[in-house]
Amino acid sequence: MLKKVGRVEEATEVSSGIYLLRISCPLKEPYPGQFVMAQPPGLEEIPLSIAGYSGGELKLIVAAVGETTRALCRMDVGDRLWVRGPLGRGFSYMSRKTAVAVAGGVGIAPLIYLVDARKREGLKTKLVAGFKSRVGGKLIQLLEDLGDVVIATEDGSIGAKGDAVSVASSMITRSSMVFACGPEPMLRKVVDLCMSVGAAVECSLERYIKCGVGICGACLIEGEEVSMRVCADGPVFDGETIVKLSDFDKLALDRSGCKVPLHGGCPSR
Amino acid sequence: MLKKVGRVEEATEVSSGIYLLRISCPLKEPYPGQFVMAQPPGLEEIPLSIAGYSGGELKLIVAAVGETTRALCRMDVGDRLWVRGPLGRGFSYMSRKTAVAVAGGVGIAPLIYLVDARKREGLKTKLVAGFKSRVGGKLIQLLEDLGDVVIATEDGSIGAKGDAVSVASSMITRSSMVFACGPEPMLRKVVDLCMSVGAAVECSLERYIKCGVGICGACLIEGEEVSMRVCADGPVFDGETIVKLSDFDKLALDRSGCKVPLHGGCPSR
Amino acid sequence: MLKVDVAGLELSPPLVLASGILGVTAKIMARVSEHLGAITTKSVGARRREGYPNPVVCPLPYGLLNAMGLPNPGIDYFEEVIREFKKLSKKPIIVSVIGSDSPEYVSSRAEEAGADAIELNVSCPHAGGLLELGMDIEQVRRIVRDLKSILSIPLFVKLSPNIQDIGKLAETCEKAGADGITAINTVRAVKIDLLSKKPLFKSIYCGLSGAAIHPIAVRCVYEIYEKVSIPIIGVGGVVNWESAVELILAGASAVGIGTALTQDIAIAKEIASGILEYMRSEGFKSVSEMIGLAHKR
Amino acid sequence: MLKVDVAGLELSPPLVLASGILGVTAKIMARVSEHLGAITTKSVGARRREGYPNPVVCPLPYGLLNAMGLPNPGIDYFEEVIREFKKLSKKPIIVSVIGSDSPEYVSSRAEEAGADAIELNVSCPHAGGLLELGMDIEQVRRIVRDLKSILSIPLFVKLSPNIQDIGKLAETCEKAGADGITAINTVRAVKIDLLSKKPLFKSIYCGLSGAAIHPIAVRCVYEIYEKVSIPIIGVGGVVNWESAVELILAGASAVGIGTALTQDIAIAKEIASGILEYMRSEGFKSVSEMIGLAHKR
Ligand SMILES: Cc1cc2nc3c(=O)[nH]c(=O)nc-3n(C[C@H](O)[C@H](O)[C@H](O)COP(=O)(O)OP(=O)(O)OC[C@H]3O[C@@H](n4cnc5c(N)ncnc54)[C@H](O)[C@@H]3O)c2cc1C
Ligand SMILES: Cc1cc2nc3c(=O)[nH]c(=O)nc-3n(C[C@H](O)[C@H](O)[C@H](O)COP(=O)(O)OP(=O)(O)OC[C@H]3O[C@@H](n4cnc5c(N)ncnc54)[C@H](O)[C@@H]3O)c2cc1C
Ligand SMILES: Cc1cc2nc3c(=O)[nH]c(=O)nc-3n(C[C@H](O)[C@H](O)[C@H](O)COP(=O)(O)O)c2cc1C
Ligand SMILES: Cc1cc2nc3c(=O)[nH]c(=O)nc-3n(C[C@H](O)[C@H](O)[C@H](O)COP(=O)(O)O)c2cc1C
Ligand code: FES
Ligand code: FES
Repeated sequence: MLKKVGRVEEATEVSSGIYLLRISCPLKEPYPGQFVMAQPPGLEEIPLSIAGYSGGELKLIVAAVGETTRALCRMDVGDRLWVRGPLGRGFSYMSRKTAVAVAGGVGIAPLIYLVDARKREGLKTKLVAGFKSRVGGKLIQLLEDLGDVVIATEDGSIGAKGDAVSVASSMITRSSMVFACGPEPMLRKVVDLCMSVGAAVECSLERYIKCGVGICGACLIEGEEVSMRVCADGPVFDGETIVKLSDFDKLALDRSGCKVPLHGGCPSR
Repeated sequence: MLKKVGRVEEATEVSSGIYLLRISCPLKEPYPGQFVMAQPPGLEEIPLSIAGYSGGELKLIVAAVGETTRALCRMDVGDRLWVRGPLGRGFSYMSRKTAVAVAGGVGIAPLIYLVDARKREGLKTKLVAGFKSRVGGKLIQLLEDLGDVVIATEDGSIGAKGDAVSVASSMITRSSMVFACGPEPMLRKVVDLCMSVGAAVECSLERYIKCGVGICGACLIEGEEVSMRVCADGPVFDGETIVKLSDFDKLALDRSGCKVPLHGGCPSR
Repeated sequence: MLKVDVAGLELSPPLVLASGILGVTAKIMARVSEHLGAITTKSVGARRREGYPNPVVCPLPYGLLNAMGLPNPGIDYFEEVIREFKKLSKKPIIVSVIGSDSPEYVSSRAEEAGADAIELNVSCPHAGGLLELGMDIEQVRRIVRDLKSILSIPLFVKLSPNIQDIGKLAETCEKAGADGITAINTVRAVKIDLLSKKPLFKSIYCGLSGAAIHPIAVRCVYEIYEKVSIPIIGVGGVVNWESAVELILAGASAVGIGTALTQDIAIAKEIASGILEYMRSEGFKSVSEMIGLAHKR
Repeated sequence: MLKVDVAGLELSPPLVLASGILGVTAKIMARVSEHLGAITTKSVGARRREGYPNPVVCPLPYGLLNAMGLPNPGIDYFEEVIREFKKLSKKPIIVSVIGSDSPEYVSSRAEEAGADAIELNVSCPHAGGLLELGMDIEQVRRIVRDLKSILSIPLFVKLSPNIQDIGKLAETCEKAGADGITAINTVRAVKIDLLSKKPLFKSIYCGLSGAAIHPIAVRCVYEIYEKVSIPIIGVGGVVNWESAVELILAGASAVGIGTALTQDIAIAKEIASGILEYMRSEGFKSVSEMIGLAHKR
């Protein structure tokens, strides 16, 4: 996957600090769960999940958390950036007729594309999107346009009160297929619940991405007998694999290649 | 066009010093008139017209005149060689319903493929094959299998007596499309005759070929205001171009890039 | 049939994971080692390095540009990785050591931890001052001699193609006591970003690897083989069995694979079976019959 | 908008036919010159050379290997070619001169015949002893100085990437009086023939050109630009407008095209219009604004 020039068609703040970017950039048709490496000229190249793709137009949902994401979110219509992808392996999104998707925060990004791709194939997905607190109306609109959506906030400021997993739990127990993306403590709860009720589950994980093509070893996530490259074997892994990954929700490589504790939730948020 | 490994399936002497080689070697479907660069391991790489191609099998008609051609003709079934092609531009072989093809000596090679390809498209071609003297029965058989063939020998030992052009002249004057390959003095006669009767004509020419891909300039054939690369702009040229090529039947570049007189007929025979 | 002895290391197949490719944790090296004869770790120094900020790679249609910047956790951490690998896999582990960062200290720690060989990296074209070091024949000679005086495991020296006379440098290494040569590291390159109109990489310089450099790697191995009698690990643009066999005929005793792993992490399996088939069809009974055959008159 | 002044030569567009590519007869040079700013002839010596026997090229998926062996008819013959070209075309003709075969004699004859500039070839990686010559800084200095003392047309020196410090060599050329640098020639390579198990080329060594070497050419031009203030003709792997613009931003005043002509003899037309479009979209008013821009901090 070569670096290609993308052109910003829209950059809208859909909630405080969260932006929807539409970028025209012809890519090999991506699968939901795949990601791109995006680079505003002169800045860093960072991984971002594909939140939508059709007709040569790429959608990203970006949380402005640092220099590069802030620069991306500030881009004007017509500005250009480098896009490399699609990279990694996505969700096996067609495998079941009905499914539940559970998102934590900006983990919503790949699930938007998943739900949409499933809808286009006539498959139903219940989406539970959890946030810390109230989110912007544009983001809610965007999610509601997808169909069957439940919004949850930890403080109950809008939608159901509670974290995404507790709000989703009754749906999960009744479901045979669950997709999830969000902070690892949340994903752990999803995986545990799914394993206990026998539902298949796939989560999109994050680690620090450097090469994005599976050769530098920066993004490894491991267990006693497994070593997985998040960028090339993932970022989506199934429950059976995740339970073998003792690093999950615990350890990550730092930029030098030391394995260090995962601070907070997602290594990269 | 990368070098590919070909495997000799047959090498038969079809006439004294003239061999039919069948080589299995998957190529991009060639046009009649295109050529390959063939190299027996460790020897020189030389240009040879494609005398047939179908189902991954390449046919060559080779006159054993020097080290490389002799080595090729001596190859055993199962021996391997390097093949690079198809190269150059071929005949516009589909352009007319009926046509005459005039061959001098081993110039027959590309015309065999031409006649055959036209036959497969339902187009008729009268082939006049001229030789110095008697040729082998296998070669005659091979030609007669093609359909409408007239054999001519200069000494009259078999077929019509006379050179190919005089034998073909009545057919040429009645034809609207003529294809030819052979020594340049012969080709000159064909071109002159065609121009005088208004028939379209295309000839396959030869010059010393080095790169075969149009960048080294070894194979140039030129006129006052034209400079053509035999390997890339040809080897097939139409009558209008040929009459502008003052080098035709006169001059050729030697290996150093000096323009020198063409000794005898074909620069390379 | 695919077994070779390379400076005392027994490799089967004669394929080695190139340095800097996934050689970060014991487990990933164990995973990759399955289809390889040996693995080389990422280049390690005495001090921890984070490497350059992203972007660190730029894929091209015919290879890869990289400017990782030699990220590594330092030997104090990495010796545990070596120990763990030795528990997980029986394949030889070659520990790559950054030539400009206390190579003696790092190498002896690596040997203690169980390294089967050391590869001295004096050839990274964009980091650690290794380009300059690798071109300074006197310094290379000194480091090799010093390392040899303290090591009892084999020492390979990894050379750069960005040098005038790689054969001469290899000869110097042999004379200084090196047990083998690894060639080549990436070719020094620059990529200009047409949007920012500046070099794409923060380090300006980067290294070209993959198919594009294969004919250069074959040339370097060919030149080195003319000059030394110690074994050569040929690296550079090996993407299929043909490119591996070319390096062996040019003089390599074993072949390193790097960039091609972006296509398929298990590509070595395919390459090994292709080499085997070639050997059978050409009547070779052992890899060693093929090594350097292109030099025979 | 596409006009540049390169050491007094006015080039429009800033594209040059690379040496050894079709520069054999006046007529083919005139034909090719149509979409170019200037043409460079094949390298010419005092004596006639036939070059190496076939095979002389080996196409790769990402470039070309060649070992032509500097075939040329010698200057006594070639001066007529130069004169004829001057009658056929108004484009500048740069006559490439083999550095190891009486370059002074050849250059002065070429100047008399009407050459607009001389390009001193000290960089063929497989013929004429030019590889060794091009790496001998003292000899290059001497030849450049001697040539400058007899020539009144501009002198370019064509450098090889097969050298440690191309910037330093360029600096030496500048100090010795060169009016410009051409970089790069092909990268020294070897191809092993898996059927014969010998080097494919009779000369053993060959030169790699085409897309594969582009990032190396950009690096060389970048390094040279840091060291000299004379103009650079950037050559190597230019296959589209993007690769041409990269060389210009890295420091090239004009760009040479070689191997890409195998795709399309008129490829320069497309490249020129791509450059123009890039200039318009980025707001450049002249090529000179772009030259070396990647070095600005
Ligand atoms: C597979 C994958 C998909 C992602 N998808 C999205 C998405 O759709 N939307 C979104 O907003 N964010 C996504 N992220 C996270 C996003 O990459 C980071 O937020 C971004 O890199 C921060 O860059 P920065 O320069 O703005 O912040 P910085 O200040 O540089 O860093 C802020 C945080 O981001 C992390 N980070 C920085 N660079 C990287 C990197 N190269 N790889 C991984 N983490 C990094 C840091 O570790 C830190 O925790 C994804 C991450 C991964 C691995
Ligand atoms: C486009 C083209 C198509 C050809 N098709 C056929 C064909 O179908 N059948 C056939 O028998 N011959 C064909 N030839 C001629 C054939 O290439 C030569 O006969 C062959 O190269 C002789 O090689 P050698 O080593 O056997 O002989 P040598 O002793 O090397 O040379 C004998 C003659 O062949 C010429 N020759 C040698 N090498 C080359 C070369 N690289 N390019 C052109 N001429 C060369 C020499 O100039 C000399 O006149 C063709 C030539 C060209 C240019
Ligand atoms: C991403 C990447 C990182 C590399 N890191 C190192 C390194 O740390 N030490 C080293 O000696 N070589 C390193 N190399 C060079 C490779 O080991 C190898 O010599 C080079 O890539 C050529 O082989 P290839 O074409 O098979 O990739 C690295 C190469 C790549 C692509
Ligand atoms: C077939 C061929 C012949 C060449 N002959 C010469 C030559 O005679 N003199 C010279 O200075 N360079 C010669 N070169 C090198 C080119 O001028 C150019 O420097 C090199 O090919 C890189 O450019 P490219 O990638 O655009 O081909 C030759 C290259 C090729 C491919
Ligand atoms: S980021 Fe390099 S292997 Fe995943
Ligand atoms: S043989 Fe090289 S241009 Fe025709």
